[in-house]
Amino acid sequence: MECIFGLVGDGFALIAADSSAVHSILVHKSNEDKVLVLDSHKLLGVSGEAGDRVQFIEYIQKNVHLYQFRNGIPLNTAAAANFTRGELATALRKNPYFVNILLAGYDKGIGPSLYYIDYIATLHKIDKGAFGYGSYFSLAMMDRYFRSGMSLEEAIDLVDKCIMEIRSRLFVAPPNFVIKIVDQNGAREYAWRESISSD
Amino acid sequence: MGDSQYSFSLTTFSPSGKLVQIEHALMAVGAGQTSLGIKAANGVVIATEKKLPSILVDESSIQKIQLMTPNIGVVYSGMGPDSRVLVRKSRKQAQQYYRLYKEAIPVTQLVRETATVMQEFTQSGGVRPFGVSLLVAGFDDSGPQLYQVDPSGSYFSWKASAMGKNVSNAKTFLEKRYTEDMELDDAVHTAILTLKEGFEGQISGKNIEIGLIGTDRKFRVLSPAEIDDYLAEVE
Amino acid sequence: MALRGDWVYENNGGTCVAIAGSDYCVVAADTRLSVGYSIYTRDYSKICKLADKCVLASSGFQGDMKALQKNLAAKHLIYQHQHNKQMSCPAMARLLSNTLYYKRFFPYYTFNILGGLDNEGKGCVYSYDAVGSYERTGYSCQGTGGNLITPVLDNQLKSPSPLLLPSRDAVTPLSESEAVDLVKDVFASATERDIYTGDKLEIIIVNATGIRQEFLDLRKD
Amino acid sequence: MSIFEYNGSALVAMVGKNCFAIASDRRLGVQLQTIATDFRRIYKIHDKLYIGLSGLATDAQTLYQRLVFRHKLYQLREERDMKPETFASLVSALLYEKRFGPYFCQPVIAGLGDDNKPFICTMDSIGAKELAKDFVVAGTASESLYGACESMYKPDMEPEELFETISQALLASVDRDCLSGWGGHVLLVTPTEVQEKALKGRMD
Amino acid sequence: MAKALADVPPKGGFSFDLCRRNDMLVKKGIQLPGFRKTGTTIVGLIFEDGVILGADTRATEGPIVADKNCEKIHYMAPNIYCCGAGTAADTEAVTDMVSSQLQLHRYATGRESRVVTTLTLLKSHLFSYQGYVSAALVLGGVDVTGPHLHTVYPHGSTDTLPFATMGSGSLAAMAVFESKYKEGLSREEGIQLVSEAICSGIFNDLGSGSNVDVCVITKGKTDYLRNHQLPNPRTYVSSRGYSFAKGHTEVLSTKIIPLKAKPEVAVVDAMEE
Amino acid sequence: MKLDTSGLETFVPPSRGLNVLPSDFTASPAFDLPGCTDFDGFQKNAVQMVKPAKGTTTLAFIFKEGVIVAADSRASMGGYISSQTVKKIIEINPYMIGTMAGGAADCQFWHRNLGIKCRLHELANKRRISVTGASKLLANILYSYRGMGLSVGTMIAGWDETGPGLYYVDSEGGRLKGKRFSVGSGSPYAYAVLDSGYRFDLSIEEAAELARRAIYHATFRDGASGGVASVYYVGPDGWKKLSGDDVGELHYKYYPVVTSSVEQEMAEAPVA
Repeated sequence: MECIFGLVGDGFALIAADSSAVHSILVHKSNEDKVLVLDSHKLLGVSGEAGDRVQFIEYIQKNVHLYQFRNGIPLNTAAAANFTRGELATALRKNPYFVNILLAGYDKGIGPSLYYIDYIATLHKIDKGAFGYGSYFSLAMMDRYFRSGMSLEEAIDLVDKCIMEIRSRLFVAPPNFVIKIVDQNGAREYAWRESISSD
Repeated sequence: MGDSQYSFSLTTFSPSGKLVQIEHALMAVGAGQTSLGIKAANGVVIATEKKLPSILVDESSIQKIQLMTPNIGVVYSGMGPDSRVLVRKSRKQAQQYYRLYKEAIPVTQLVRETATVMQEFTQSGGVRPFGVSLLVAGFDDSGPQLYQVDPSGSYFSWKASAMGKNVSNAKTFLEKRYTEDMELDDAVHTAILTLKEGFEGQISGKNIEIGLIGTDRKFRVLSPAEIDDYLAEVE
Repeated sequence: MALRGDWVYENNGGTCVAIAGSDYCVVAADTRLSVGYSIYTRDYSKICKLADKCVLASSGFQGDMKALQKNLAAKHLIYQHQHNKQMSCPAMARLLSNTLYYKRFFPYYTFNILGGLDNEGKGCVYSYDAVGSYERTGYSCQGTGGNLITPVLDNQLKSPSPLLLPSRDAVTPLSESEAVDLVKDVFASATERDIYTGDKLEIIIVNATGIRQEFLDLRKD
Repeated sequence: MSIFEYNGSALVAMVGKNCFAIASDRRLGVQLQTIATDFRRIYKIHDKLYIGLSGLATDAQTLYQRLVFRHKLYQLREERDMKPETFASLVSALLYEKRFGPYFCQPVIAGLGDDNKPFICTMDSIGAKELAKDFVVAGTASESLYGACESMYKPDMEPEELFETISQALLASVDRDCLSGWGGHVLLVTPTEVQEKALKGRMD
Repeated sequence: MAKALADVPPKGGFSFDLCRRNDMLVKKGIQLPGFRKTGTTIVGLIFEDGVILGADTRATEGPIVADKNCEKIHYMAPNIYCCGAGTAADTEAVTDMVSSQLQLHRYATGRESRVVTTLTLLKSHLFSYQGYVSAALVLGGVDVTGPHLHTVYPHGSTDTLPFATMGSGSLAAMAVFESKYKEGLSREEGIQLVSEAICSGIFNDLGSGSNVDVCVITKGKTDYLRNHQLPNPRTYVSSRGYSFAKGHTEVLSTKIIPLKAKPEVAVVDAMEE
Repeated sequence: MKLDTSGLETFVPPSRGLNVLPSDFTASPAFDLPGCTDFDGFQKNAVQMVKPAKGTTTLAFIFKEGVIVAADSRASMGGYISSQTVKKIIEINPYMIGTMAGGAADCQFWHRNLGIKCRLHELANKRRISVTGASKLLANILYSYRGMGLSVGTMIAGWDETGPGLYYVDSEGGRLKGKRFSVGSGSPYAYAVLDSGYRFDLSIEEAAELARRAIYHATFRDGASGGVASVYYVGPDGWKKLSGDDVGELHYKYYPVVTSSVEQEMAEAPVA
């Protein structure tokens, strides 16, 4: 089952997501990257139905790029989050997408931020959040060990704790996870946590 | 007549920068019967001539001053049928506004909506401008108000104004007589006197119309008998 | 709720409240019996005296209420014959719990509050769900108006939880007359908003001197 | 699970003497799971007009955006702030427009009108207005709030007393509701100032 | 971003754009909410000079009273009023809409509205929505053809009657009418009978309650007697009351934003600069 | 329907029809069954109507000093909190406690029943029943009622001749021996905190704090858990209640807030 969670630390935000592509009882792939680098300083972690996920995030990504091309400046994270919410809410009235989104970004002068957008387009700014069955474990874990202004090492340590807990307690736990971070130097992949070979 | 070749289409400017159809529409207004309005300290009055083409017409079946909402009345100079269209559209606008906000539409808003319709007819294909000018009298939270709307869609707020055949005389008369602290009754008297100027024939309750609104915010068209009373006071 | 086929329950509405004090217990219930949009009667007492210091107030399905009261009364009678004394309130509470649970698969559709004085003469209130889970509390409210009244009682009578350790004194601070006043007020409030509560309020006050009954008219619409 | 219970909410507005207060809980949940405890359900329309939107959070956000848009349009067109009564009618019209596919939102509107006369009102999700002189409530804790307010409300309270009353009613009610609570938010509006307070509440 | 969705004022009519999403939520096992109803007793009768309408004032949401003193007698025209039962929003909207159409019609014709016109407008709207717009109405008025009383059902069928009741309390009210109504009642007798019928609904039907509203329409005159009777005052108010001392509630943070009085704007700004 | 009653010899098998009062008062009462054809449907509807109290976080774990058992105290019916003071840790005897999750009445009644059985065992055999035995008794009873709609998720914790014992028993008939369990709607949250902080060699204070913290975090995230976090310790001398803390206060103890002074939007004094 899908697990995705993220948190905000000192000068950075990160998103971790499982990497299983599942259909019925079958795991098609265990290195599917579900965290999209939206633009230079934004990450979009998405869980949901496979088709919806890809269609929707590509639509968002292309439009965010279009905005940058047209106006010469990128959207800041808050604007991108509101845009995403608006598009999702509009889409829901016609042809519902089923996607849960965590949007992390870094803006000059504002710092890192993390937004929560669920499948019915509820938007909220958070400093830690999670979707899927893994959220039960990761949320409590983050409640326990999170504090504002964590260093990267501390945060990664917490992410590892969450992954360990999910793997040990969740019946349908995914084997592999990807961790991506965004800070003033941009959005990038940070590490993989793999318990089975993905090739 | 240099501009006349550009009058084939209302949406085409003449080289001198005019839309001649609009000017023609103003001519139609200028040829219409005289109407006037005066904003008093505690209300507004609008009045018009009601000359009939033949004595055989039943004058009681014609009403030139009409209500757009309970607190806004309107009178026109120019082509009667055109004004009907405008009044109908404006009333509908007023009702839509009321149904959305459950609040009477402010005079400015109704005037703006009406003017918007008139403007649209100066810019669309296949239509002609309205051949009327309107005087809109109303009383709302911002006090008594008098507006004039022209075929071009331009509108102004007036202390007192006149339009139609006798416009220049009437305006001169009003400029002389108008004072800021005028009471509604004085305004009615002034309105009658202004109409009397250059009125052809004997003025009576049957061949003029007067509408007024006071602090009760109920627009009312006076009956011929009431007008006759006022006429008696004036004389 | 329609009585069709196997289905034998309906909700006859009504609200009951009990407050325990240091030496008294106030138990109150309205007297309206209704179903759907109609009133069956305006004068049905939902409070039943089980023993000298123990009264039961119930709301829910009147048929089950009556059956339960008769059941308990009969058992209490046998108890008196066997032990030559009245049952104490805590004992009655346990009996009620068991009685309800023995109908676990065919429940009494009743929501009960048992109020009275315990063996030390302190007021006690026992609050039940329909299948017999119960706890002793300082005050309780059940029935259709329960959701409306409970927060007010919470606010006015807020006492430290009995589960706290180190424990804190959890006796309702109100005097008897204040408690009766509060009960009257919360019922008047609930009657304003709950359509199934109204007509008349019956108040039973249990204290060392015995049982006293009071009535208050409520809205009748 | 009713759709109103999906995110959980508690809203209440009360009238005092020439003032009013509007209060909400601070929880954003997904059914029983708490997502955040700093959620805002009371939005400002202008200095003396506030709207609280209970129910589904996404619809609250959409509706708020539409309302602000419509109010700004009105301000630009008419060069004045909307009266609370007028605003309530607007909200009602927007909701009724979607009679057969409603927004899952129950609004609570509170404002100071002309002469600083307080106005409060609530609606169901399709715009049936309920004007009240004393208090209005909405959300998953509404039954509890009805009971609490019905007992605690007194007419013509001064601002300080109004604040205490609305806060106690709110806290007492959300403490009996699984789906709302986690602190409270109170806005106290008098003709001269707006006081915005965060309440200390139970975090379970 | 490509499309800026202009959210322009509605042109009227319903919007169905959330239906699809709501269907999805229903499929996910979520219940749709109920709407505020007026359980309601509404009545009307014809007396010697005109028509009297009556209504209770309770609005309910399930078993909870949502509004203790709502208005169920709606204005249609100066000489026509209409009582509504059913979904509150629907009765409100349909009467508003028709009253607006009547107003325009009066402007266009310059005559008093007729009750049959109102009736036709109402029934054709309701019929076209096949009962989904759930408004049950008692329509009464006096026009040039005399007094009229009609009932309108949510599906658009109508009746013309000398006395009528509607809503959940209709049986209770009808019992009073059937036993006491006679032709040619005087005004006082009529008001008395209507109040009695409404009270019968208020006391015997749980969906109806609180106060009695009465509207008397005669030729050229309409008296709307709002809260004509108040038979249900609160029976008890705590003598102690609930008072909370200042500072009773624990506050985490306070922010005070002074409001500038409108006329003083210029002065305050000048001080800031 | 034929019911297997081997697990409950003291009870007369459930009988159909009215059985208000047995003729012989001393005879054990029996469970009444509705006289209907569709028992499952009836149960489903009945549960809908009476809405038994649900929603819980309970946990228990074994460590070097014994067993720690902790629970919240909230009972909810739908979204409404019907009680904030439920005693979810039930004292079976001085050496054994059980926790309560699922139907409150089911747990209370069968724990009470288990207490009787344990006592009878003690009287018959002159020694205390083992935790293993007690939990098996309970599991057998519950198993005999499977499919009838009981809802129980309990942990039996105690100290016997073999030292600390901890079993998880549920109404589907499951019975698990283990070192660490959490049951109820808030259990995933509690597990996360518990798993990350657990070591076998915790001191009693540390273990109690871990349990308290786990319950607190579960009540924070789970709407159906709350109230008071009670922590019990079972050691060689039997059980002892270590603490009961209102989680409403616990939150502000773990995360103190500084009540900020009044914040003024403008520097100048507010207009009176």
